[in-house]
Amino acid sequence: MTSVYDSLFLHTVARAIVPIIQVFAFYIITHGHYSPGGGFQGGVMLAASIILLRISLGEESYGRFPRNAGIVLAGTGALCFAFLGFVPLFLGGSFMDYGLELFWLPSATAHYWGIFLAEVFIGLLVWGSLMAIYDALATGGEE
Amino acid sequence: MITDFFLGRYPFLFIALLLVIGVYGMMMKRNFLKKVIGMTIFQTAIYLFFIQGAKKTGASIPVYSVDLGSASDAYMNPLPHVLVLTAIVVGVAITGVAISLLLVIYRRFGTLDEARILEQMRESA
Amino acid sequence: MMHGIMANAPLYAVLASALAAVAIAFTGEKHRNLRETWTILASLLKFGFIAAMVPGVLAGVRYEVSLVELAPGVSLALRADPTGVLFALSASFLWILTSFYSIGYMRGGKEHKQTRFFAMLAVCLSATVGLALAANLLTFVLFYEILSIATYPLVIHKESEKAYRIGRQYLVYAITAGLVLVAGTALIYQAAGTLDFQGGGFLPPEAGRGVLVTIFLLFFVGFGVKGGVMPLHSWLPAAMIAPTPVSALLHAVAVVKAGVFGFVRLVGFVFGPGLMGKMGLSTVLAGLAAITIVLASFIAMTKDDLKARLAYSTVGHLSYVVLGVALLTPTAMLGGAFHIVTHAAMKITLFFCAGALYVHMHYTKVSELDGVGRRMPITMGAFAVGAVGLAGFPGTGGFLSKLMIVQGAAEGGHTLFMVILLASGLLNAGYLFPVFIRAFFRSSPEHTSYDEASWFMVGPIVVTAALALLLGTMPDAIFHFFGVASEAVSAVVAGGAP
Amino acid sequence: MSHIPVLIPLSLLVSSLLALLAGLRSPGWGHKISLGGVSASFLFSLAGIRAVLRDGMPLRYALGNWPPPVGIEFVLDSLGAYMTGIITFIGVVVLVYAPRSLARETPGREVYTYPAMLLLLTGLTGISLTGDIFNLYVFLEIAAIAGYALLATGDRAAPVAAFRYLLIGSLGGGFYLLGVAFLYFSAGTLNMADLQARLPDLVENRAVISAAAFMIVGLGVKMALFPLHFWLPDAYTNAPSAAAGLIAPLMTKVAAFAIVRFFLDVFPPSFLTEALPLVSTVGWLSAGGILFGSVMAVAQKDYRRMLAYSSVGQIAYVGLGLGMANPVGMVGGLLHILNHALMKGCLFLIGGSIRYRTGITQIAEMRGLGRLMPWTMAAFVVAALAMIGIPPTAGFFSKWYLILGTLEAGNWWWFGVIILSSLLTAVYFFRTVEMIFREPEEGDPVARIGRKRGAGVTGVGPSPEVQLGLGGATEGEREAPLSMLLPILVMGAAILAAGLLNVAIVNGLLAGAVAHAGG
Repeated sequence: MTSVYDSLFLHTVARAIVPIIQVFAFYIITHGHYSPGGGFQGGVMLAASIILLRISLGEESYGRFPRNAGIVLAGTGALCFAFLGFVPLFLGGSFMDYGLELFWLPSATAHYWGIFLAEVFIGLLVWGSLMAIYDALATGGEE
Repeated sequence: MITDFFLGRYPFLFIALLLVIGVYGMMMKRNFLKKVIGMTIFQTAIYLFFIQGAKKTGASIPVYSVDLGSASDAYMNPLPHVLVLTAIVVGVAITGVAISLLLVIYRRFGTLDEARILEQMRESA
Repeated sequence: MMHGIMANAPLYAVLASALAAVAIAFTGEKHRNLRETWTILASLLKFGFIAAMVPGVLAGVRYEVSLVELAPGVSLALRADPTGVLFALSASFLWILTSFYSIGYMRGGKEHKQTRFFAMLAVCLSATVGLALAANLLTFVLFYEILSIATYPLVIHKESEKAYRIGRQYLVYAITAGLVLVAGTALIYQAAGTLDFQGGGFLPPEAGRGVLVTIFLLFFVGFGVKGGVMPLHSWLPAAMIAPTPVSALLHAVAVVKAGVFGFVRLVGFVFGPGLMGKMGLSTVLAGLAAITIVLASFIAMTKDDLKARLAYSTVGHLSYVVLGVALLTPTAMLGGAFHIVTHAAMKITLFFCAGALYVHMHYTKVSELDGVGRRMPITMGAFAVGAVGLAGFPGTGGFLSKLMIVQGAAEGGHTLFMVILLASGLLNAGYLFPVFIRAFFRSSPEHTSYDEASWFMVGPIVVTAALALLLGTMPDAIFHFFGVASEAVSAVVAGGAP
Repeated sequence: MSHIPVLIPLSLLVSSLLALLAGLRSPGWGHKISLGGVSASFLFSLAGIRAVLRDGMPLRYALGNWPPPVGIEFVLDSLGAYMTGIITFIGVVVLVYAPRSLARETPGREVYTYPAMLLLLTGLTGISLTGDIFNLYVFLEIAAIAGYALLATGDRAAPVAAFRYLLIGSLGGGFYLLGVAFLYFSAGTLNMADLQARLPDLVENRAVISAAAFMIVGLGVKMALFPLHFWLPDAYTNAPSAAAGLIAPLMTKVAAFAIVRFFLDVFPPSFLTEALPLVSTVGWLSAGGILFGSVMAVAQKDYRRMLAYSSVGQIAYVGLGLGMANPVGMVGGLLHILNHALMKGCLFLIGGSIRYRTGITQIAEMRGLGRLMPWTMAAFVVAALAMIGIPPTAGFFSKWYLILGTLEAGNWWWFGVIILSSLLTAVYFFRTVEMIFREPEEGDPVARIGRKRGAGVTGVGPSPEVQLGLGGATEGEREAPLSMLLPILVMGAAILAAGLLNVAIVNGLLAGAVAHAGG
């Protein structure tokens, strides 16, 4: 399944495009909370860029993004998101209430940063899980 | 009389048609992958139903913009859209699991055709 | 302190053998003597508690223990009322004898799996006493089902293919009986709102004839299966495949008597004589019981196998109790209740003799018994006493209880039932006398010298035969059996708390 | 503002993620973290039960501090506390049981099994707690997806069975989602309490009626209600024992609970009985399911398939309890959720330990197991008696309430069905009990194991287990290992305890919630 489609043309184009896709994806994630976009769409684009690398470069791509990187990414993304929810819990608010006055931040800015961090963590989560799904499929699911 | 029945509700009829196609695909098709495709059609029909429900004539997409102000009928109802977003993620997860199951089935039975798989299962049982 | 222990004596009576069962299971095969002492200790303890309650019960004291609440308004409650104590007394006293007897029988016959045998026997007894002392119908059904399940391993003790087949048949009967009882109890709870036994019955007549008849039918099937009333009796003769101590104690005293005792509770404390009479159900019950008595006696005559003959005789005699209770007149009910005790003593003697014959001489057929009286005079003598008692000869317990039932029938004006009762005396003689006549008056070459079975077995035989005689001559002497029985009947007639 | 309602599912979710990450490095840690997570959640649910009992008021918790009609609200009422208590208890027991059974049946895959189990429990506890109908869909699918993954790791045919379950399950989920859409567009809100306030004057609205129909069918599929049950036997038969031990007692029950939640807390009481006779159809389907399940179970030869068909029958008891629509019947149905969860969990775990020690799955080969594994078989007898409904065990009391319910509803057919099915259950359980306690004949698997007293049994060296002396001395390695035997014995004891304490459970948790049923 991981046969490398090794035409020179694809290598150079892929190597050139992937960073651009990722930058655009980061833009979408970071501007998600007040304009169209957000964690889901950004995460999917990031995953798409990695899958493009996997398809075009094959084995080389495992160097920077190892085989179960997807699972680890998804795991950390979900954990951070849960932790973001726990912070207000420890401070007496209800779960996921990131609009709570932190020590120095007024409620509005806390809310702003809260939703921003949420978007970033969701981006990580979606990115990791889609990459994990692709890796599972790509390895042919041998026992 | 018949026409206004269709005019007013053609999207819902279209959605009902999609639902039927999805269920048909899931139930009747022998190839497992086609069943998964049928399932996704079925799920997409449901998402369309949510979106269709949220439509207000003459309203813009539910993203706040200064010139439209904050009149509620200026925007479409945002809640179904958000629900559909979550439902799509659930749909992705289900399809992901379904396809990885198919992969294991293909590896063990060498085919995705339901009849031949059942045959092999009966032989080995 | 004395009052403290006595307050929940019924609970200790039930628990005594239940804990013994656990102890027996744990001691296991390796140190058998310790295991046997558990059984004997438990039987003595159990009997001790119940006997200690008798004077109080006679004086009107009711020892009551209520444990956990099983269902809204109904709790797992035990109450030592006269009827319960009567049955518990006879069962626990005979269990002491059966313990000694079965030790001799199991070791004599070198049976396998004795640990399971003694453990399950102990569980059966604790369920029987629990059933006897139950204060409400739900506790009664609870112990009733435990009893049916605990008897199963004893029925299949031989573990032969035939034993398993009979075990399956037994289970079908037992589980159906249990389920039907549960259904009936639910109906009663629905109709009456309570399940506590009430002297003279607590079912409201306005529950509607349809519901009451259904309740009666359900309970008839439930108790009829265990009480061996025809056509529900066929599992009883088949269950004779179990070892003889089981047949003796369970199929003559504990399990089958539970069914018949259920009828006593049903007529005396659920429906109440008045309601039963008014609805005409008692005549139906009496009729079926009479048919069972006659039919069972005829079938018994045809059986050459000794245990099968005794089994059919049990089926017949159980219906004496049912008949006595169904005649609704106080003397008949007293006769029926007392027959529980007398029949238990007499029938267990016959089964013990059959067991001794089997272990000692490996005789199972009546035709093989020619002249065995010379070789085993005590056993066959006791058999004669038992047989005579069952036939109702004056001077034995059987005569007394049968006399009262006949008097009750006369009071109630049921001449047909009187004739049947008298005729059944002859029928009993018809199938029991040939056994010991053949043993004593026929001669046979090999039985010349005196050679009895081990004292472990002959001892209990003599004691039970003596009990049968004592119950006839001085009914109230030992443990006030007669006094408790009459107290029980007066509780039913007077109404109020049982 | 106690955080208990949110901490129950959250501790499971977080520990499943931690277990996943830790598991990648070392499987041992994966199991420790997941066990820790479940135990924490179990303690939280116990605290929740105590809190609900103490002040009699449900604990309401607005997620993200958004006020209920807008935001998602967790409601820990008596029913919710009852369900989370059952779910987390079974979770703790199965997770103690799982390691050795999984090591034998699915070597090398524990890394993914523990997180999947915890995700399943998160979904189930979420369903019991949420007060928002769409949020219930999300948790329903979380539990379902985790379930598909767990079931697929079984024997050869497991992925096919899991795939069929996936198709039908997502169809059911889809129907439920359609129902949510209809309800939302006609009532305008997703919050259950808000819906309960708005629905009475929408009763004639056709959209609400079709919403109820879609939801009941959708949840009916998840609950394996009789005509929609055909995914269940294959799924449970091919699943690994530990997974089956977790899924069988819980998944269908929680779906049934969701239907009860809708009947009690969302739709107006008379709506589902008069306007749209859904409740009686569910009742009649369940009656059919009880008979079908029991009859099919009698015909089975494979132990797990017999239990699977018996599950179809037993879950129908809960449906029957709902179908009666009177408080006593409802209490019977709800109590049966607890009883059956304990009984079925115990039976599947016993099946797992038999398979672990001897590899037997066919009933015919089980001859003589009583001697080889005395303690496990003692627990089997207790569970079997409970399934039949013999009094001291829990099974009897839920049947008792159900029978009273049928009498109150005056429905003699269902009365007969309960009695007949108990008899059928007795047939197929006593057949197994008889087989287990017979002496093994030549050529039986148990006989072969008996002879190899010294050698390790089926490859496992004589592990230093406790020597359990019941009857003759039995070497340690013949009985199931302690880590598998202890959960089974705990379940057996719980069956007896639930039986004797049923009135406390009913009065405390169930009676209040069902009081206004029966329209």
